[in-house]
Amino acid sequence: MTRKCSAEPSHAVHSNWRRFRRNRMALLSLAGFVFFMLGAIFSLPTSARWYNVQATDIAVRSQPSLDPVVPLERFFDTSGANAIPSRLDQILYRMTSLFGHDDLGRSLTYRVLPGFLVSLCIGLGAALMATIVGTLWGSIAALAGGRIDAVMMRIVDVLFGLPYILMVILLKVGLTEPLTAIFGGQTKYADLIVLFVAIGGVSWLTLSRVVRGQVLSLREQPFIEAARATGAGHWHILRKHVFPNVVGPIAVYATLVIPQAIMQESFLSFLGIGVQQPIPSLGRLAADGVEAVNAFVGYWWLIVFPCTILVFTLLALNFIGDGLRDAVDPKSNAPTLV
Amino acid sequence: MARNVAITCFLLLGATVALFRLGTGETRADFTYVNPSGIHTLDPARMSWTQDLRVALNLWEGLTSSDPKTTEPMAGAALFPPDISNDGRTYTFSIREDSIWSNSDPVTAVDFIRGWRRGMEPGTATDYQFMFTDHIVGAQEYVQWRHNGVTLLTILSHLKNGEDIDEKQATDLGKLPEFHRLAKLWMPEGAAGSIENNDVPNPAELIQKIRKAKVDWEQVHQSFFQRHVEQLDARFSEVGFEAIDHNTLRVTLTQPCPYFLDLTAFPTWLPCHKSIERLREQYAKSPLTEQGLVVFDPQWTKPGYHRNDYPGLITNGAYSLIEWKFKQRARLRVNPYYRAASEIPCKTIDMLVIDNISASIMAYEAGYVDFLPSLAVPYDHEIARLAATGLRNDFKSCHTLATYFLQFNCASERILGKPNPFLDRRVRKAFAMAVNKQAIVENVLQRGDRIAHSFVPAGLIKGYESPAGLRFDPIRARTLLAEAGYADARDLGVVEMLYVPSDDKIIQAIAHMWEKNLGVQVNLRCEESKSFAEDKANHRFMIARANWYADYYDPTTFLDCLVTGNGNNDAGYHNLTYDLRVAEAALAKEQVERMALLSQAESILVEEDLPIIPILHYAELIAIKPYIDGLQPNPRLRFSFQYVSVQK
Amino acid sequence: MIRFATGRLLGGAITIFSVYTLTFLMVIAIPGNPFQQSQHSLPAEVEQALRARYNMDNNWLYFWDFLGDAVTLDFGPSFTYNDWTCNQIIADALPVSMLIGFLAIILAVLIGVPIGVYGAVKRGSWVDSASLGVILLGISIPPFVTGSILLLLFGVTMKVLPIGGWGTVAHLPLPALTLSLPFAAYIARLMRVGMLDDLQNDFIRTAIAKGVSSHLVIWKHAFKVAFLPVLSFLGPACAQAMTGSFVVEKVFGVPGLGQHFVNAALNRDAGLVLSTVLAFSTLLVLFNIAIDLLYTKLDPRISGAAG
Amino acid sequence: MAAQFMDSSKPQIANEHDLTEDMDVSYRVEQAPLLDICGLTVSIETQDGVITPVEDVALRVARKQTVALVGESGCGKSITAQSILRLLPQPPFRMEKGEIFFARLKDTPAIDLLKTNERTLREVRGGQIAMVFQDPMTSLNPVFRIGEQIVETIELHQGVSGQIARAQAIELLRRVGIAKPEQRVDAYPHELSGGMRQRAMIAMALSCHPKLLIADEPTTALDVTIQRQILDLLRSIQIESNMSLLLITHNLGVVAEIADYVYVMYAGRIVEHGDTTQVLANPMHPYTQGLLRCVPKINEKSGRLDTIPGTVPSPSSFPTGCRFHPRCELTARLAASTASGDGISRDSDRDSRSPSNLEAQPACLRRCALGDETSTAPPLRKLNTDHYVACWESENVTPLGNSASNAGTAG
Repeated sequence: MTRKCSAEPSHAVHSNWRRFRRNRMALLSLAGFVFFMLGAIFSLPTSARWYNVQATDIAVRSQPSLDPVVPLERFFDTSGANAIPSRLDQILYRMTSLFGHDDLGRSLTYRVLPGFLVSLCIGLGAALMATIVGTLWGSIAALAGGRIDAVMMRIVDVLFGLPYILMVILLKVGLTEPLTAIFGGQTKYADLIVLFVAIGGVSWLTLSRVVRGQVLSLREQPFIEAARATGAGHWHILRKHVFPNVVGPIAVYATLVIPQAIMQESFLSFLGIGVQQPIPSLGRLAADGVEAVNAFVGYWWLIVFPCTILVFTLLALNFIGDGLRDAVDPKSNAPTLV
Repeated sequence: MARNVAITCFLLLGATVALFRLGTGETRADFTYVNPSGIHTLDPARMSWTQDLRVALNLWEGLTSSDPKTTEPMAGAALFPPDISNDGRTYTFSIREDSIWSNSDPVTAVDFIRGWRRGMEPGTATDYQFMFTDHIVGAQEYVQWRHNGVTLLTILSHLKNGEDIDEKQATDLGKLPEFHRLAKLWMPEGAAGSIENNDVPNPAELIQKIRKAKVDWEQVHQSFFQRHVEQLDARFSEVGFEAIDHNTLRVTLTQPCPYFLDLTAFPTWLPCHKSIERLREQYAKSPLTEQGLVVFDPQWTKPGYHRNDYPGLITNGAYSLIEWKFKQRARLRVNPYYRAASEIPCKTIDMLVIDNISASIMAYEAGYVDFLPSLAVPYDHEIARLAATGLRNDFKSCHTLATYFLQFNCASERILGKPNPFLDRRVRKAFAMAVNKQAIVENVLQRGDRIAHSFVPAGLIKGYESPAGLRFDPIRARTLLAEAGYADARDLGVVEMLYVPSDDKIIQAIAHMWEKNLGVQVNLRCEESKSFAEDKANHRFMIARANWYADYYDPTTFLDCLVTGNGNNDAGYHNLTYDLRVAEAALAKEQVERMALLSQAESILVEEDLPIIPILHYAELIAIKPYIDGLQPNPRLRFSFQYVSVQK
Repeated sequence: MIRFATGRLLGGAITIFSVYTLTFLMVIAIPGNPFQQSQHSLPAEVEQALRARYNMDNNWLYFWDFLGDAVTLDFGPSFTYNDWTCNQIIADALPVSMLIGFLAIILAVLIGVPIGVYGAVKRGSWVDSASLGVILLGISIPPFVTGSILLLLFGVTMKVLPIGGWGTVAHLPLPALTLSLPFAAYIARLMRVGMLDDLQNDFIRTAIAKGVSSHLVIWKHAFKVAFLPVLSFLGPACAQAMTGSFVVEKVFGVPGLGQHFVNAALNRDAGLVLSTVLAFSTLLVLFNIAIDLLYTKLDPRISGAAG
Repeated sequence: MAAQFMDSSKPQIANEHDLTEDMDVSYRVEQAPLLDICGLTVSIETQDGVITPVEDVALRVARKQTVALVGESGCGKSITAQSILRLLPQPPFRMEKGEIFFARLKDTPAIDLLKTNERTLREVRGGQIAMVFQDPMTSLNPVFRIGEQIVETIELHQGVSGQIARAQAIELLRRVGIAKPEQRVDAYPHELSGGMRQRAMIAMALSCHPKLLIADEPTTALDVTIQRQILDLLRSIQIESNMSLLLITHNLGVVAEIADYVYVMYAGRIVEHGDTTQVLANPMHPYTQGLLRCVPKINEKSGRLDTIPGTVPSPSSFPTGCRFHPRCELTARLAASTASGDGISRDSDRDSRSPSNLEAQPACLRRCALGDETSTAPPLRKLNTDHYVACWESENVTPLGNSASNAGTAG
């Protein structure tokens, strides 16, 4: 078991990327994902205006169509500067009825697109929080060792056993009000933060175990001993030897936390304690769509578009995460004997 | 290894499935319906959910019962109509000879009084205590006396020695006249302050006194407990219930009540079989009874419960309960001693619990269920459309005696750190007039609800003329807002609306209307129902959603909610004229005059002050298979299964 | 072995107690009145009487009383469902959840293990891509979507399986399948990674050089090592699956513990919340210990270390 | 000591092997060696293209003979050994060319192990050719008992099972010198020491009386003291059970001690082979000479141990011509003597040896680096009956003297 003492980052990144590139599904997922994200980001100025424009008089649950159902002037502030919509706006306008309209006559296109971004934000926020907390907790436990390690891991055990719903409600109750005040009385933004704190607050548990395991096994590696033998300080070893070697697995795991967090959000939405209306999220839209599943009439577009995009987002993120893991872990690329 | 795992898995799979033979021998009941979310309690004194009431009214029979079509009062366990004295204050009921419990005991006047007394006991903790205290002579006094006694005993039972007392206990003690009387015995100067003058003693001072006093608190508790218990029966006899003989029951009201016979059909007024006494906790045996509570083992509602030779639940209605599995199923079977038992077509009834209404509709469509009393699903407008266009005759819509409304916080001076703009009635009015209820009902919900311009559902209560209310008028609304000093609606700041997840569609539509029509910034705050209830009750909201279902057939069931000091007045609304009108109506001799006064009162609500914005009166959708006869959609969604027949 | 088990039990007891304490703190910290019923706000006297009745007038008294009773397996009454004790509710619902959960775990093993193994063995081929796709789909579709689709398909369209109600064998497959998919996906993932790791090992070469058929090499030599991570995942997975899933129970109307727990949390039913949490954490601890014991049986390297 | 092993008691089997020689089938049936590898070329597909770590290897093992395959780490020894039983995963490995004949049964034509079907191959594996691997720590399955792993082989190839197989396993363990085999048979690998594990591996390999035992660096991972015991064990077992032994090693001391015949491999090619005595006594390839020089000599007091400069090139960048030439002392010496001394560096700087540059170099050097018209790599040339060498300049090689005896005493 020999391992390079000093990693050459540029080379490592390069070869990782090359390995990742060979994973066709991951590459395809990444391409699709980036494409969709760019679409969502570019349409954000439009969807930010339209996601809550209701047309309860004309477009309630109207089917997807290529021709917009809602007249142009509904969507544009015809007074003032935007009197004549730009060409881009016209194109975007033509997409309004592409995915149909929801039960308040809102364009599903412009709810799904920002919903995708909102879900992604929750995923990223939760993953970020989980990564920071989990990494710190896991590595501190592993490095401290002994009784401190035992106590810290017991705490993780205990938190695993705690009722998740209660934690979410508690966080909502505790944080919504102060955060709402910070966001100028807008609960919807406060709610997003509460959500990713709540979801991240659960996800870091697994991550801390992963990190602890990694650090523990690293600590036993000969090159760490070698570094210690050369008289390197604790912090030096941590920074120069431990951290560069755990950052790969942690990054990969963090990627996989994102889809999990999005999934968690959809579960909370199903429970009715997800994101705050009228902010859309994929989970919320999918849960709403699924609730409309019935034996009488198929509002298929309410289910199909959000659910498909949700499933594809999660699938793509999982593929990317798996691809990254295969790329980062050279072992998984070695040939098998059978 | 792999084979072992696979074999183990298959063996376990087979074994579990083989062991799972529950209910394979079950036969389907004659009639099956779904009670979404199950029964909370079958104790008639405690229940308040529609689905609980529905089961109770099929298991028990009150002095009167509801007509299956109109839900008007009709004969129940007593002959109808009872003897009513000229002043309308004394009702004398004659219980029918053929009114018999499911164990063949005759139903007696005492059984009814037992049930009512339970309902007034603090240990039972009935939501509907007001049905006794508001109407029955002596009830209010008895309940107050009991409550004070129990409070004192509770504190004393915790107070093993004087040092333990805390501030809350001291405050509570200071409010009890019983305590002051007691205190005189060991404190010559009394407990300071005088209760008669509403002068509650300073708790800190009281704590000092109690700590100083050389008193054996156990002794005090014992002696007070003795005295209180000895007085129980004597005190209760002052309440206006009287069993004249075996079959005759006289009830004395404080004032005439035109809807009293409707009340007596309500579960709170149901009788209680004497076997419950076997489950009564003995005095001084448990911590609860030490506190002076009269408590029964809450399991008495179970059919198979036999502690202390309890025979299991005995009821006097058309059906008796033979099986009840928590959140799964309840099975009812005809009570063989019920007077028309042999004529009841459906001998067994199954109540299934399917929490997910969508799944219950699928079950109905697949033919597993005959009747769904609620179709509240996100796509219910589709069902309403099928019903309205006659494509599906088995889906029925009924207008209910219920109102969905928004309420403003009229109580707090400041809210969310800002002065409360809704203290100004013009602001409230502006908000009310900016809501296009028609768009909500016809475009958003599309399920056939009625637009509400008044709090009391118009036209459903005989003799009551609802005020016209305000119409949608965004221009006038802006003017009103300007009059109130908010020419620019943004001066109002962010307006927050508190609601629960189930009605986010309607709330979003309203928020959108306000933003569009008034130009205000609306923030939506959704909370799950318990947090919501807590915030609402503590006035931590600006605007909150609310709904109200009528408890009985009279406008007061709605209008009382907004009387100053009423426990259900979450808006914190206070208007003396309104209170006065309602009070005058209560004293009115003539029904016409009474209704007119109530109507005047309501017009203050919905035309001038607008503490609430009525939005709609629910249309409840139900599904009854075409082969089912005898189930009538009715405004109170009460269904008597004894009239149901299956015509397959 | 016995010392090991007692040590773990003791540690488990500490965990359970901590979970209980923290849950209790949450329960009293969250606003909301468990006694309030439908539309009427609760009169103060009634609430006081109820608090007295449920022994809730002093939080810490309640804390110790509940714990004391819970040790003797008496969880007291439910606050929301007045006629029921938590014991009855758990006794009714836990077997249902355990049945579904157990079936789901078995299904998950039966689905996940072959997918993972074949994915690893046929790495790089379409079999691998397909199995990876299945794995990732399993963790990418929210259970409420899967459940609804299955219900619509088998219950409404094909009418082969019943909807609603509970009590026959026909009620089992859909919820068990829905519940099993995420677990199956996870197991397949673990299995695939484990097998990939394992098939690179020297002892596999030894086995092949001995003339062992590739079938046996995979299913005997590689499998036994690669299955160990799956085994340790099965501990918490069993506890999680067998204490019920809210979504699956809600979608299929299964009267299991998961729903009661979520409803209890939403209803602020302290008694029921605490008893379900205790049931859950006890199961979790017990399953983990059981799996650890099994682990030492299957992995001789561990048993050597544990003594 | 070496002399003892290399005395005339060992059967002299014709080992002459000319690549161009066309052998008829009857010869093969009657006199064919047990194992005959012809022109084996193995390649690997990597991300950067196809590399060929083993090229055109020919190797023979006669019945009851001990053959050693020597070379530095990374020479392709293990790949060659594993190709015999087709243990290399395909992909990424590819058997490009060649045959591996194995005289499985008496009086029937030898089968080509590279083309035979799975079923026959499985019978050969463990049954007729057994293998002992380098690292006993990882080569035994950690979750099965030693006994189970031996019994499995016995059951697979001998058709006996249960108690009989177990008794045989215990007997085998005893035979390989494990004390208390009745108890050890139920031990897990991690409960045994490294030497014990290797003994168990050998016991497993012996369990079906194989005709050929391939030992792939069986002592590398072990303590020096244990190495000795294992070698002695292998030697005695080979003699006792009349089997052939193909020993892969980098240790010439071991070779001298144990092998009848030796193949020297460098960078995927056989560079020299012959009777052990001859090769060690008179190594004719500069690489072999280099290797021999590296063997520590106990009776010499000189401080520094000789090394071969440079390292084995990676298969992705094998030099053209003779693959050893960048490290070759001979090449350097020749270059120095023919050229004006400076101008040609001895290091492996490839630029200076690129064909364009080499045009200016002396002919001998060009041949080392580029080969001649027929092939780039030097072919194996027969020096005498039992000695072949692959070096363009073999005529210029100076004999090393009596290194062989030194090597022999060193092991």
